[in-house]
Amino acid sequence: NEKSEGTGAAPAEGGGAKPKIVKLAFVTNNASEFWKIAQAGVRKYEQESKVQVDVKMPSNGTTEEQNQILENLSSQGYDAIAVSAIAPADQVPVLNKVAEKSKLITFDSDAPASSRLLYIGTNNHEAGKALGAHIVKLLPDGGKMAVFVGTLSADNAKQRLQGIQDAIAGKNIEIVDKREDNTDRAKARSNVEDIINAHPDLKLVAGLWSYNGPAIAAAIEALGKKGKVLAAVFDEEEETLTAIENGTISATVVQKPFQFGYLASKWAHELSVKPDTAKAQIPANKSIDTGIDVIEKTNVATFKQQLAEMKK
Amino acid sequence: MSVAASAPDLLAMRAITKRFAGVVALQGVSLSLKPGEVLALMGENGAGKSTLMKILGGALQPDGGEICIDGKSVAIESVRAAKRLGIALIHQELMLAPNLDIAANIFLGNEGGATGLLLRPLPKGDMAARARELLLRVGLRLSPSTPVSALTAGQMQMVEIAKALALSARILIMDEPTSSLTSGESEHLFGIIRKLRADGIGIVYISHRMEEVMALADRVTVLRDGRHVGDLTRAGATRERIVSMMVGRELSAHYFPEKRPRASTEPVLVVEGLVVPGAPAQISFSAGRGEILGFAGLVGSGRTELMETIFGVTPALGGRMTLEGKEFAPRKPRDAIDRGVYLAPEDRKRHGLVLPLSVAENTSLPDIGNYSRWGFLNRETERRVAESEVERLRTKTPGIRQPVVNLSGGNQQKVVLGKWLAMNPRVLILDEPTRGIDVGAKAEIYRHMTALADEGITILMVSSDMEEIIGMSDRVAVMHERRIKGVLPRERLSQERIATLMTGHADKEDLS
Amino acid sequence: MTIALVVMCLGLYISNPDFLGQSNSINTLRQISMLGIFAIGIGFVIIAGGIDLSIGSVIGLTGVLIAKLSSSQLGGLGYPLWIGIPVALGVALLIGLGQGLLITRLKLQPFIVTLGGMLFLRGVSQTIAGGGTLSLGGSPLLALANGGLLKSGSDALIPYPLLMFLAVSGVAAYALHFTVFGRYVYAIGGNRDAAEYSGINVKRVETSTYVISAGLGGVAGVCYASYIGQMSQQVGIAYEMYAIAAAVLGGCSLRGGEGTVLGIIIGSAVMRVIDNGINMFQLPYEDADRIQRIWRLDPNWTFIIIGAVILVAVILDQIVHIVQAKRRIRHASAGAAEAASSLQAATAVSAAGPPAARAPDSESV
Amino acid sequence: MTIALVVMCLGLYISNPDFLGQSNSINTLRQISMLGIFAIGIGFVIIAGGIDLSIGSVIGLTGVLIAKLSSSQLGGLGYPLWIGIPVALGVALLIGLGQGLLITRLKLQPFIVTLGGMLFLRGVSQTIAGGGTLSLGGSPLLALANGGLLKSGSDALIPYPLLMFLAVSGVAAYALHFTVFGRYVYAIGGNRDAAEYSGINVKRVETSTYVISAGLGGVAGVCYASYIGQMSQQVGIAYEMYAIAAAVLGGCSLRGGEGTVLGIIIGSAVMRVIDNGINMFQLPYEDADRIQRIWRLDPNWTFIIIGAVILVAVILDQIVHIVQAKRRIRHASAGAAEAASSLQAATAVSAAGPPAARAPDSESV
Ligand SMILES: Nc1ncnc2c1ncn2[C@@H]1O[C@H](COP(=O)(O)OP(=O)(O)OP(=O)(O)O)[C@@H](O)[C@H]1O
Ligand SMILES: Nc1ncnc2c1ncn2[C@@H]1O[C@H](COP(=O)(O)OP(=O)(O)OP(=O)(O)O)[C@@H](O)[C@H]1O
Ligand SMILES: [Mg+2]
Ligand SMILES: [Mg+2]
Repeated sequence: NEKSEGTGAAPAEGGGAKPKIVKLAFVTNNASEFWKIAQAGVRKYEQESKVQVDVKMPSNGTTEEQNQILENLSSQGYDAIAVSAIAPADQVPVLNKVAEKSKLITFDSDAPASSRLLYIGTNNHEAGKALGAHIVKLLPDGGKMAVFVGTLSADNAKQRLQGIQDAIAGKNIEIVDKREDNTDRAKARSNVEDIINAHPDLKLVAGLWSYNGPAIAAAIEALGKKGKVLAAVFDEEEETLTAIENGTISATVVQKPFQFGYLASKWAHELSVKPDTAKAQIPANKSIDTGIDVIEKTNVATFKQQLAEMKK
Repeated sequence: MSVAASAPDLLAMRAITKRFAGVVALQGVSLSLKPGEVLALMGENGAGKSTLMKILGGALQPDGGEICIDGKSVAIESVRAAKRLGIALIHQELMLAPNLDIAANIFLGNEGGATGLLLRPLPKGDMAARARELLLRVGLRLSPSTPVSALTAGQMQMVEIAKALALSARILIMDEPTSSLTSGESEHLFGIIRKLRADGIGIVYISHRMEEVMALADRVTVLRDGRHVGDLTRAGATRERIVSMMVGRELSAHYFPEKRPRASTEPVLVVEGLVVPGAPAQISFSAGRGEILGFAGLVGSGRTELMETIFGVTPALGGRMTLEGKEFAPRKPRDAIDRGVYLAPEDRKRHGLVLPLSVAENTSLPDIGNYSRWGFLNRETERRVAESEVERLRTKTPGIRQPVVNLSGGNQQKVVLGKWLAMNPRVLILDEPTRGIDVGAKAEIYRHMTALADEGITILMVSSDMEEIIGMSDRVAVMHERRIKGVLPRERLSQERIATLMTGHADKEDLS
Repeated sequence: MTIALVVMCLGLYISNPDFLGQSNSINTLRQISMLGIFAIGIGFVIIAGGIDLSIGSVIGLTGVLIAKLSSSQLGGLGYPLWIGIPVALGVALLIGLGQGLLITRLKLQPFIVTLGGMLFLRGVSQTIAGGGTLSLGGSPLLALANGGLLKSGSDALIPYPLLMFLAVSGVAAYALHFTVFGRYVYAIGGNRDAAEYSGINVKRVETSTYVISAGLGGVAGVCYASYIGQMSQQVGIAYEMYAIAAAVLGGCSLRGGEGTVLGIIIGSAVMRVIDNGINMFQLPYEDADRIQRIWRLDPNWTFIIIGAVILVAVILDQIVHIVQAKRRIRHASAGAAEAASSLQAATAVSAAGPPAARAPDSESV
Repeated sequence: MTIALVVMCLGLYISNPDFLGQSNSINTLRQISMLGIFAIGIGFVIIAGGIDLSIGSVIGLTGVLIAKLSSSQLGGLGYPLWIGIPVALGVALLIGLGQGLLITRLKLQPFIVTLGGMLFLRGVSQTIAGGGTLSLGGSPLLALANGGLLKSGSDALIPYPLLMFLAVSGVAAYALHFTVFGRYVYAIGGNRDAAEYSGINVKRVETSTYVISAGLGGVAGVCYASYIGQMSQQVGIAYEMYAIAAAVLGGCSLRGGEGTVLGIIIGSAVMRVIDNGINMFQLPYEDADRIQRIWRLDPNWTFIIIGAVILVAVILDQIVHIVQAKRRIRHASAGAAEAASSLQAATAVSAAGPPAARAPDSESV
């Protein structure tokens, strides 16, 4: 008996009970450019299927903050929640609590120990290995390299670094220094400058987090070390791609965040409105691999174009 | 409000009213001032003198009333406005920036050059030269580049005077300028005031030292409880009259208690070869049971720092003290307090009071640990103690829960005294105990001091008030340039003798 | 500030009744409790006129130590919790003592000492955690933040951190408002020199405030370790700012001498309700296609909202104060004017409440 | 602090001569310059007795605004730099003005106002950047941080930020130490009431310090935008702490009234040399297999080192001061003390205590 508002041209279901609003949420692990691409995927799905998916970004990127967001969403009765867990192993209790009330999907960073229904994303260890393999190609005679990252304690950083180390093992390549910047971008650049100055025989620098690419490119160019110190990084920041075009950076390994957004929204929606059919479609290993790409000078132009499309 | 004269008043304040939360400080107060006149503004502690003058100086806004300068009604909405009108105010409380030097403080807000433009260069050399002149004029022999934090209260007071003189105002207000000056320095100031008067400057002078008022004032305006009780001409102004108008009843103007027979000579506090940090000489003296030992000296002669060393604030670098025959070497004030040695400091705002705390909380502060059980505050005892001290010293306060920051200067001083009187002293050190205290209360305090001495308590009294030193002390130690120049026994006390010693002219006989 | 808190809560409840739902209420209370515990700690320091920037790092270090000592996971030493927790708390107390002694004995500025401490201790956490994360997975400690009394469904109605917070508040309120120690803390904050001249052992009392602050930081650290379940040097970063903000919102002045435990509790609640409110706030509407939608805050606005709410809260609070002070003066004068009809009566000054200060521009909040 | 700086530089040079190599010297000077510019800004506020926590966010916002207005990349509006930079700096000045007015007119505590401002402005940056990153790729602005005068090889021996820093230092030193304005800043920091009673327009001067701080934050923001080449709300986080630390290391007291421009410059240099030193420090050694190796700092120790160096620096500095003060007092009392010791050395009150100033416990550094 709720009145529908508006003029006489009420839709057909007017007068009856309103259709229940499906509450869907997409929770990232921080606020950054990377997630803007994923958000584009979310928005695309929203347009296609006319549902609302709330994007939540923990601004400080801490576990505590994310836990709070998750508990909040769950207490508001969200139907489905997709999350990139910051500390998967230790968020299991929270995740399981959420999974009791809502359909839970993980993306980007999995929490296999939790009772999530599905994981959508790539494997950071594999991504590291891909970059490591590229580094081996760049340094056929071996040599010294340094690694730059926001904080090494982050899971994705650990996995990417491990991947690189696995790939360069036994190839006479030595990681002589690792530097953290704690997401201070000016520090990210000055670290690279300092380390290049401190190690005159450094052959290559690798950046594990997205903004390390631009920082490395700027430092190498400012020091006039282009070609003398090579660079291999992750993610698709604009400066990184430009640096690949002009040869300062050799390669970057990218994930497919747009797919995270799109697929996670889609699965979340379907699991909410038709749980049985959707559950039947979940692959046996409960994960959907969206794959990675290695972007080099040869394919950077095409990739940039695609990216521009997505961000529109 | 008589004094009809031909010349228009330089200043007329009419029906000024000022309220604070809980207090009506001024109610319909009027006052007038002519060029070349010294008007003494009198009243008990808390009568509203400072409040009235702060209104005139632009530091407070009145709730009602009118101010006229040269017959024209003016609004003084800020200190700057007052300065523009040619009004300069020496505050009762020291108002200097301790991190700046003397010259900078003298010309603060008055640096000269193109006015209004904040980024104009500081005329440093010019200021230093003029500061030197002004210091000479007030008789302070210090370099203008001395940081104010290194000055004594008396020296700061003289800087305040120099600062007011630098303004070349038409109306000069002095709120207890001599409360920490000795008679010599005060005389010097009076010379300056007389010269200013001759130049046609109008001066409002506030003081609790009656003899100064008698010597200076052309006219007296008396306030009581925030009301104007009347004006007296020079001829009509006698001590007795002023006092009775102030307190609203007859009061003996003679307030020093009868000299009692000198108490026992049994020494209580013995100081031998004490090295006060930074001082160039050793200090030795002893004070007996029930004795009031006065300390006289010029501004900066080292009395305060000696007392602070005895109290343990700045522990001695050498020498030896005994208290009732036992070793006494305080490293901090608590050590002294535990032995019954208390100090009422000269700078009440800096060292004496926690301004945001209430009268009761300040009174109980040093002793509260002793009457609390298991650390639990005993508010009942606290209230009782505070109330009895307020009553004993006739502190004017809306209540014992009033933050002391809201009390008048003299009443704040009473709170400082009250907190030590509430405990049982063996040796009570009073540094300028009656600074800013009105005549009635002074008599009260003197009575208490005498009573304490009679009980066998030893009192060391630093004072710049010659009358007080002579009237109260059993013996007087006179200091000069941080040494004790001589100790005068009661029978040899005279203003001249003390003054000679104070200025460094030793008298063989006095070296007892 | 209480008014601001009530208005916020009401607004949020109207926008989203789930705000006062069982689950969210419990979560929010737990958040308030964990913040409140160390905000009270820092409150002691602030009231005594100091500042403690290291408390966030103490929280992190306590957790890291517990995880290192008592975790049975990789990297943990596997000692029982009754060893891990006391050792970690002991270390926290020692840190407070060390900083307090540096500040009081060497007369160093608290800001720089605790800033150095903050960085140093974060480095210690990082070194202990080997630059990574120490997991508390499976530790019984996890029950602390997640469990509680009065089970109702999957929730415990009274989470343990709330109990701890109540206990801490009670003891702190007692210590600060009813003991000699508390009086000394206020006196030192009001005028350090006068306190010294009154025979207060200023250095000892001041040092104690840093010990209390670090100790309560440690207690909060235990709660956070349990709540987060894994520790790294990242935990606790910037928490000192939340605690200081809570204390200041609750009426503490950074000049010292002002503030109450109740105020700090309210300040902590304001901080956490803002945080929670950003996630809870919603406005249902119908879009152009007549689809029922819910408008929620853009996550990019988070900081704008937090900052704006803090600013608005202090501004409103100040305006209320100014208006009240004016009214009190007018009120007092009305009473006094009556009394003044007889001169005698005027001498008995009315004993009304605390007026604005004598200084021309004393500031508050 | 100068001694500490010299010792650090010497030690680093011995450990790694590249520390004073052309490239590293230029980089370090550039880092010192960028920090120094806004540390001087915050110095004005601190000397006047206030605090400005929002300066980091102002740095970030200025950069984000420039990137938004003048970047030709995705998300940028593509206006020329001569529009972008003045608008961004204008916004910075307005922020300072707004905060200053709130603090002085409404008598709010600077800490909470600028904390609110810090959060609010970070949120504004985040909203403008859409939660992501704005690239300055290809902008001529990039030449600012990277270019300079006197080219030598690929380096400019005098980077532009250094020139800007020198200019800012010169003007600031003039304003603070040689003008009426500077005198007022010190007076307000030393005794606000006295300044007010001297007829100084305290509110105006105080407000100006916040405008200066935010303005220099804006100038630093331009440099950082150029240095980093891309902006997000992350830029500038915690920079206020570095600036405050630099000012305090350089002799500013957070109680106000103390500090010099030269001191702040030295403090900034200390902060940046620590940072740089952590990356440059090395110890060559021979391992068990007689292989020549170089030992470097574990990145996990970074914070330990920064914290420890800050603490050690202030402690040493203070000890030097205390010893000097003691010697001065001893010297003054020399005659008296000697006579005393010969008089009765046995019972003499021990002459240990450091009675630095008149107040029993004035603090410094
Ligand atoms: N800011 C304030 N708030 C509340 N009460 C105040 C304030 N300033 C002054 N008072 C009260 O106003 C009254 C007058 O104070 P005022 O300072 O003018 O006295 P006074 O005549 O100068 O006394 P004294 O001789 O002790 O200096 C006192 O009762 C005092 O407590
Ligand atoms: N902290 C300090 N630094 C430098 N000089 C000081 C310091 N404290 C005191 N003095 C000097 O010590 C001398 C003695 O000062 P003290 O306060 O003891 O004198 P006083 O006789 O009490 O004078 P007053 O009547 O002005 O209070 C003065 O010359 C003063 O300049
Ligand atoms: Mg007065
Ligand atoms: Mg003295």
